Amino acid sequence: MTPTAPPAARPAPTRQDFVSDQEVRWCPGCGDYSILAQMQKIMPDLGIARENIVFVSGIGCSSRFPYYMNTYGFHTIHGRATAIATGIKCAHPELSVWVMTGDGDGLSIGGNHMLHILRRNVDVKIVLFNNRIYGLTKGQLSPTSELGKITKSTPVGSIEHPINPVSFAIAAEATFVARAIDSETAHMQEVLKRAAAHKGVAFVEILQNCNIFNDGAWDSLKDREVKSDRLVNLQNRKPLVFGKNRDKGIRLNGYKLEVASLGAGVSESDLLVYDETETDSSFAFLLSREGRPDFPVPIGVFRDVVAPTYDELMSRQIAQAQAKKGPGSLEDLIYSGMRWTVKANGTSV
Amino acid sequence: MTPTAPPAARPAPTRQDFVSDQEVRWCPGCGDYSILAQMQKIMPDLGIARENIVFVSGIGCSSRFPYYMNTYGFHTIHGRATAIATGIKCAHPELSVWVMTGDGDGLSIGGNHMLHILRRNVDVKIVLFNNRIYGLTKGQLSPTSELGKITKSTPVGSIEHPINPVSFAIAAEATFVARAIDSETAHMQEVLKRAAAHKGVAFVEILQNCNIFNDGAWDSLKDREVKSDRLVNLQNRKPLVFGKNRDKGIRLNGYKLEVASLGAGVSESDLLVYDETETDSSFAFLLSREGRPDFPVPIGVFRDVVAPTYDELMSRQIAQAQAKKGPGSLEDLIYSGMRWTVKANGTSV
Amino acid sequence: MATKSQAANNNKPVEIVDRVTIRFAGDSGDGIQISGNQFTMATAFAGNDLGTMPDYPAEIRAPAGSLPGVSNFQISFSERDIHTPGDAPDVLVAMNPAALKVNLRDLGAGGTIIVNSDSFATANLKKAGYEANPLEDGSLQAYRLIPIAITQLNAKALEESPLSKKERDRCKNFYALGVIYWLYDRPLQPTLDFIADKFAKSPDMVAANQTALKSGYNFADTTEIFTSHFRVRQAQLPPGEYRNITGTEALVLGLVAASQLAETPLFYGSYPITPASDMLHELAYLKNFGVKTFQAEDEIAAVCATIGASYAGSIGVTGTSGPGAALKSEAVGLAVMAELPLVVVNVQRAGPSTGMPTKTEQADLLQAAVGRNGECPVVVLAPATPADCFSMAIEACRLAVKYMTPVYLMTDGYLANGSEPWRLPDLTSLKKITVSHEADAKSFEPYQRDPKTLARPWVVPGAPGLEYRIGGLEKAEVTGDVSYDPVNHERMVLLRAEKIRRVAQDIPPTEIFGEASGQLLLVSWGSTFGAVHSAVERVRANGKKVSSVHLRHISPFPADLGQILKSFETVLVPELNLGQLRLLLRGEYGLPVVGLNKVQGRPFTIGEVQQKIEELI
Amino acid sequence: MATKSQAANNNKPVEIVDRVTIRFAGDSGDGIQISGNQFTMATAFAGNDLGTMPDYPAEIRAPAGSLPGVSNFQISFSERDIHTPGDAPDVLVAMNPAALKVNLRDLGAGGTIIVNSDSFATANLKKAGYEANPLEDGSLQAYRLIPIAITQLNAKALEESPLSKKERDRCKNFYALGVIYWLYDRPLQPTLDFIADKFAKSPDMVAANQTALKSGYNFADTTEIFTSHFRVRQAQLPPGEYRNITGTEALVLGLVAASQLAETPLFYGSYPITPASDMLHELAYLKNFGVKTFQAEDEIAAVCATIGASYAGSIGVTGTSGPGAALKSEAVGLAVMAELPLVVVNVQRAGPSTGMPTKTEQADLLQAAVGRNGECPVVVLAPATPADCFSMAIEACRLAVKYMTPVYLMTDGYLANGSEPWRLPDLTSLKKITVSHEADAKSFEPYQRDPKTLARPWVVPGAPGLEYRIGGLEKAEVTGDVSYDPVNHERMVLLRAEKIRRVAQDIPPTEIFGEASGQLLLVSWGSTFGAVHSAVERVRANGKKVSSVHLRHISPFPADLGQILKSFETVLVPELNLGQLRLLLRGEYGLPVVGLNKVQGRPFTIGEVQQKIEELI
Ligand SMILES: Cc1ncc(C[n+]2csc(CCOP(=O)(O)OP(=O)(O)O)c2C)c(N)n1
Ligand SMILES: Cc1ncc(C[n+]2csc(CCOP(=O)(O)OP(=O)(O)O)c2C)c(N)n1
Ligand code: SF4
Ligand code: SF4
Ligand SMILES: [Mg+2]
Ligand SMILES: [Mg+2]
Repeated sequence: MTPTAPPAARPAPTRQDFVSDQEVRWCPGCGDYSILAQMQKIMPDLGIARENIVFVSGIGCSSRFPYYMNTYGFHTIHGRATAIATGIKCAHPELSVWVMTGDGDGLSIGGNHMLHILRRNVDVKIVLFNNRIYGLTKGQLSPTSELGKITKSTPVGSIEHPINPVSFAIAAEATFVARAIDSETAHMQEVLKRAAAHKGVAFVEILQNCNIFNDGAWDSLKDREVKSDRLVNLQNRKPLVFGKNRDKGIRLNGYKLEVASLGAGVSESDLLVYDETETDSSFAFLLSREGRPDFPVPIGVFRDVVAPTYDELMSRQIAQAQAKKGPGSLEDLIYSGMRWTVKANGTSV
Repeated sequence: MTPTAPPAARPAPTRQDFVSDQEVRWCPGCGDYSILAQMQKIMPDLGIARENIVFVSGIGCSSRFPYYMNTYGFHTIHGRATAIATGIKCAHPELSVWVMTGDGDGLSIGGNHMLHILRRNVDVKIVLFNNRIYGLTKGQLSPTSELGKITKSTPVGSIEHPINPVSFAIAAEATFVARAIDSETAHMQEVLKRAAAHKGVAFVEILQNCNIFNDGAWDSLKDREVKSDRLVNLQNRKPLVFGKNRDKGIRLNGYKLEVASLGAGVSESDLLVYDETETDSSFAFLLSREGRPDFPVPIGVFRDVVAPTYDELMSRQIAQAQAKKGPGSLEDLIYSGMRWTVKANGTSV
Repeated sequence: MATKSQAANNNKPVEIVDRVTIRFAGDSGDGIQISGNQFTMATAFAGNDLGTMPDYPAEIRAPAGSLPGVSNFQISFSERDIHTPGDAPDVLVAMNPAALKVNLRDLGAGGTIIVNSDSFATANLKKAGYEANPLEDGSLQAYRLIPIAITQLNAKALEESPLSKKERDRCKNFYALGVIYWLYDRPLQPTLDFIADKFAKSPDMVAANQTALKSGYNFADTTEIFTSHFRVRQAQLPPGEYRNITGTEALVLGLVAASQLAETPLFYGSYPITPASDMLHELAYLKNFGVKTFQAEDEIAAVCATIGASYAGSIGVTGTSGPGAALKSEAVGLAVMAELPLVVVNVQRAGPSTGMPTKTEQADLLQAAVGRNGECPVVVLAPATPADCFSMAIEACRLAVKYMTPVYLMTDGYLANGSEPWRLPDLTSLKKITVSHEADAKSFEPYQRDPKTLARPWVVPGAPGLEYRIGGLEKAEVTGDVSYDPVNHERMVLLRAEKIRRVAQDIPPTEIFGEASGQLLLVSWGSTFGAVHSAVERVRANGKKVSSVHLRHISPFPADLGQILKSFETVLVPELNLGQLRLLLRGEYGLPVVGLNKVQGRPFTIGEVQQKIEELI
Repeated sequence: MATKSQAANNNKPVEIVDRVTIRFAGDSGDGIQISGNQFTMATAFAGNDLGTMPDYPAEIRAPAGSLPGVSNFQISFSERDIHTPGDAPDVLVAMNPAALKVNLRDLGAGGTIIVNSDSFATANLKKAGYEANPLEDGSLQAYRLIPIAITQLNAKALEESPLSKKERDRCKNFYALGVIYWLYDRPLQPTLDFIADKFAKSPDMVAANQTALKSGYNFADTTEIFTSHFRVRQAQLPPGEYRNITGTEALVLGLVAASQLAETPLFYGSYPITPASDMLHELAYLKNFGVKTFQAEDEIAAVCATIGASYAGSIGVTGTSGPGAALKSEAVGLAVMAELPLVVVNVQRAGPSTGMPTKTEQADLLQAAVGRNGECPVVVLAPATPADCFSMAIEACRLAVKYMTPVYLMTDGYLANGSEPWRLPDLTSLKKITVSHEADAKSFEPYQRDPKTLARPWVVPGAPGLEYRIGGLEKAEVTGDVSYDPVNHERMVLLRAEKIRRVAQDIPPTEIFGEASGQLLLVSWGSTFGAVHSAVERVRANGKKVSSVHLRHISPFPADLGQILKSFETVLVPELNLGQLRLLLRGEYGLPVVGLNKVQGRPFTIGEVQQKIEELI
């Protein structure tokens, strides 16, 4: 049952080794294809034997993901993948456990389990496909849909303020938080690899297009012409520079952020230097709020800090108890407390 | 059914009018008594007729609250008071709806409904009694219990990172967020009145002592000697000053907060001026993280911003639809679409 | 039973038949549901009685041409009063090989297959898992195969259209529809109107689609493919104004009607789930009726917000399907304890767990009747047909309010999506629902009961002088204060049970179809009504004495039911589960009821029920 | 039935009695539970058979002296084999007026009341709602009233103690206990040892509490209050080593034993809820047994994490009570579909909704048996007595693993908190639980079933070459791929049902107490065993031919049960609900079973069952 290390002779796995025999059933053009492709691409590089990888999901288009990965997979019930993954990881800490979820699955019905897996820092990698809509049930409001959004369930427009998944994850004390976009494939691979490398819970929001029920939700960030002005790629310990010609940057003014044009007296050294390892999560939070029309949306890693994981602490407490008391003896446990003996003659002592 | 305005002749209500006939059943010495007392005290000042006030709660010691208020009250099920309150407020927007909840009720089993009522900005006042323990079930870990905490369910210490309720509420897009302490009665009254005055969702964390299962959880903030060094009272548009002799303050250094001693070249004008109405919630978040040993814990109002409420938008959409289409006619609705008539002779047209 | 005659303005003879069942099948992208709905409309206009049943593909859009991507629509129409969308189709219209493959096994021997032969190319055959082309390998010789090159013919008909090739191609479902219209002598006008309306923004689209429809019609009329066509005479429906209606539409109208009859606003709290989501979508449009819809974060929040709305004086309704209903069960217990009106609609689908979300089943009955913690009695109702959802929605609201109790309304995927002609009710004939939030402040007690119904008063926040506190803990009789008194607890448990039993006062006498006693009685509930009633009709037509009753009320049972059951030697309960109503009947009456059970995600056919009856007599 | 004799080292004559029932009652703060437990220990050491039942006050600490603040502990002990904590107590020890008021109605006529007369002051009387002092107004003249000024006497005895007045005062429960020890001739030593151990850190506390105990004993021995005292002879228990054990303790030991017998780690996921929380507390201490406990954010997360752990190869157990069990039902459906082992312990409490959390009931049976969406069969077991929780916990794990299925283990508040002597098992006699995660990579199919049990293989992530995907959608037979095929669905529904039915292979033949056929058979389940068995014993002792069977397996029923039921004219099912097992039995066997139902948050008394039997024969 304990996973055995791949025998030395086993050939190095390839992308194809991670492709299952199931026909992929997303709509043609769906952003999910790209996420699947990037995941299959990075898997061989992780150095984890395929049998030690488990993909867990809830319900939603995105949650079909495990069927397509030739690893262990568990397509569970709506909103509960994070809770199930917690049990898997705690019971079997050697496994690499991934949760694939949607904005509805992970933040609507599953919002509470998401909050708690994040704060507990269970060593599970969570990828949230944010298409700002319910795909599988054919187009209702999701918690990330924008105010005023017209959907099947809000025919005259949504009246609810959306959640910002990255802000939420940061406030939930997640130790790794990142964002990627379905169309930025190389960047997504980088982010997924970073998530895999992080020891502890990793939360990755992927901006994903649902071309059937919410087509173009992220188009403003994808347009080839303007995307370098609309995105800023967070890079650890580097100043926040963006723009087609890398001619713009972000700097602090009081406790607010502002865009500055480089040159004309402004140099990179005036810009904010981003530090994803900062223990205080406030700055990551500040950045996560961005997306004003005149401001770029940050992508990449917002936060990557070291903290003991829940599963590790759980195992450690057990190891410590065993070191102290020895492995439990059932006999001692049962034959403990106040006891008495009834003799064959019926007298008791 | 529409609540009638109190007849002009009705005498002004007093504190006593809000005391129900039920014997209060908290343990002697419990911090809940103070919260009850302050609530009963401020009620007459709100100018809301008693019959238009509803207290809703989940399950927990704190959730017994509604029985003691001589208003309408609904002691519901564990974790769901926020969801039930949402229904009450949406169905009957004239009511003043209060949710009384605990750290377990509101942030463990009820965490998801909390998240969603906050982001929706339903005009409900939420008071979360944070005693960092499960009182009613006799002493298990709560989501606000500290790492390493020994409780009935964690005999060798908690292995989970706690939630910061204020940070969580801010990330959940709450429009009003505040913190008070059971022992600071005048301050608590102020905060509760502010919450009542806010149009929109209000989240108030009250640091509460459970003298049976977690006695002294907040003692470090209560000690008469040091409390003025351990607390900073947020005041809108005022610099952040604290200390027994109001001789210390908080200022910004880059994006971090630091404590500065006033005098010796540092004056109030060097300190941070707090603005609770700032739409960007980042700064409120930054403050919510505080509580380092050498740093004061902020109490008071972190955030108070104006935004349309969910219940109001819901009513508005209905009013608009009625203005546009007239009040719905069942007849027209039923007799719509493609119809045909079968004549008495059986022919259809 | 066909008689030949000559149609006035057609070129070929017309055969008169009394009932026809057609199934349209194709890719989800082929517009099958539109074709089905148009044919239904045309049929309604032609004055037949009818029943329809759409059958959607599994939740995710499967790849074009694949087996899981097949979408079906079946319609049965007749000159007689019919109750089902038919058993085996007489005609299968298959737009591609996958559609043929999936549906062939349901086709009656000798049935007609109309295929778009253009789609039987290698790639599509492979996707459908055919080794050889079934149109050519003789495997279909038991059927009457009519291959038509619909894609090519349609393309030809639209040569002149300025639309793109892709757009023109999409008109082919109307071309196919035109063929079928001719074959069954349906009027074109309703569909021509529909096209004009739907594509109003693009005259080219209107022209192309109308042309496709007419071309298909003319093709069938002109060519040698069919030698005759069929007509189904007008049915002898009761006079009145009609529309065709699905269960979902009827249910929504019923809820709105209840709200108006009670002069009390409707609050609908729900979390999307197939096949219940459409109720939310439709109610969300009815804001001018004062309907408040709340899409909650999950089913628990949905039912809880709804309970809150009920507490605050609205008619609270929450709709869902199986897994969502499971999640609501704790909160329904609260409504039982707090004695608040609440309607829980469960549009049942095939389980357990996620199961087969788009398929129908009746396996959540026990969950509704007894699936909560503690002794937690509720009312359980079930509509019989799509149109019956209207009356039963009103009935659910009426009982919830009158008895201050949760009411489960059990429909299913088949009822929700199936349709039938609905004779529009005379609104003045609908009974008002009495609602009172009044109480005398001097004597008011939150748990003082109405002596007849045992309902407690529905006092709503906002009423001065009546402030009271309730909750989920056991409460003292009359005062509603928290009580742990053992004897009080037992009294309250029995009172809550008795209150639900008293709902039987409100149930009309059970109608027996057939003799009031005898050898065999069938008991149906919910959507099996159609198949069971028709089967009994058939065997009775053959002179056999078999009776049936249909239950719309399952908790409590009608007061006269025990007596009726005892009057028959054998009681047979056909259900789309493993015997849930049977368990309840045996439990209640201690009688050896037998079952006919089917759990395939689809309704009974009349034939299946008939066969079982014939085994038993 | 008392015989007088002379005790060796005591001053007064001893009467021999065969069974005594005592109830200790006082404020939650009075240390009543400690007194009860100490008395129990002493009684166990005295060699009697015994049964205990604590009765906690409602959830919140009520104000001192108030009615809701009363805490009780009842013990019955005997020289015979007994099965209940007794019906009406012979002696009520009431530490204050509220304790008297709450308990008086349960006392048998002529019963003895020992009160702390010091506590009957005006303030306390008022809190308990007494207008006049019942010790003085003659209202207790039907009883044998023994007022003792315990507070004062205790204060006097501890005059010398350096403790504070408040601390000394707290010793009074031991003073009272000393009185009772003398009265029933119990050994002091175990309690003196307990005190020494408990207060080891404070010699003054040890001295004071021990002095209080001895002073009470001596007071009773010396003064004229009692003229004689009582002795209950040693019971003829089977030889062996014994300890007294509550249901919770036994259940926890059983789970750990199962884990060791299966050589598979135990994972316990739970969310605190009365009266199930203690399982979590106790298991959390057993880390050196490799037990992993997870306090989840709610019951849904608890069951889901547990399912995850099972999927990953642990024995997954989740414990809760009614409302929590309601929340778990959707996820249990997933475990049914995924066919994973899972044990759900439901420590039932009085419902519906929040109900009366600290009181016992059996009203969650139907929720467990049939309360899920879809056809969703599971195994349902119930232990009969506190000690039986040990074996049934092992049985639950064994069946879960063997049949790859969820198993509900239905205990209740009474079983969990009640206690009885437990003869410690010979560990070598416990059967190993076979677990295999192996499969042949070449032929492995996730839903290939064992031909005998129909279980699928428990392959766990980490095994190379066996990677597979499962989920909650309906799956194809053998391969486990997603399938919407109608016929496959029906086959899978029937297979899952059949798998549970096959568990009957594992159920030993039903033991009939009494004749194998006759006029009346009682069928009990769960915690009603004691009262039902004792009642049958009594009427049989009176020469009546009445039989009984006790069910530990409720789903499926034992294979021989139908035959047994049919062999009796009348079948009576006593239950702490409105007839849930009765419904299942009638449903399964179509027989007119009758019920004896009590829903008062407390167990049956033997007398209640006996009376019903006598009515029926
Ligand atoms: C308990 C339960 N409630 C509701 C559903 C219906 N449901 C399935 S997926 C889904 C939402 C999917 O949205 P999202 O998570 O955003 O995934 P997407 O399809 O957009 O990838 C819903 C409401 C369900 N399967 N189970
Ligand atoms: C569904 C459900 N699960 C669990 C419980 C048990 N329970 C009642 S209150 C509570 C936690 C109380 O903690 P908190 O909310 O912090 O309130 P406090 O008692 O500390 O004021 C729990 C676990 C319940 N009543 N219902
Ligand atoms: S519905 Fe949207 S999210 Fe789902 S598969 Fe299709 S495009 Fe993708
Ligand atoms: S247990 Fe704690 S929180 Fe509950 S009433 Fe007692 S002191 Fe207060
Ligand atoms: Mg989505
Ligand atoms: Mg708490």
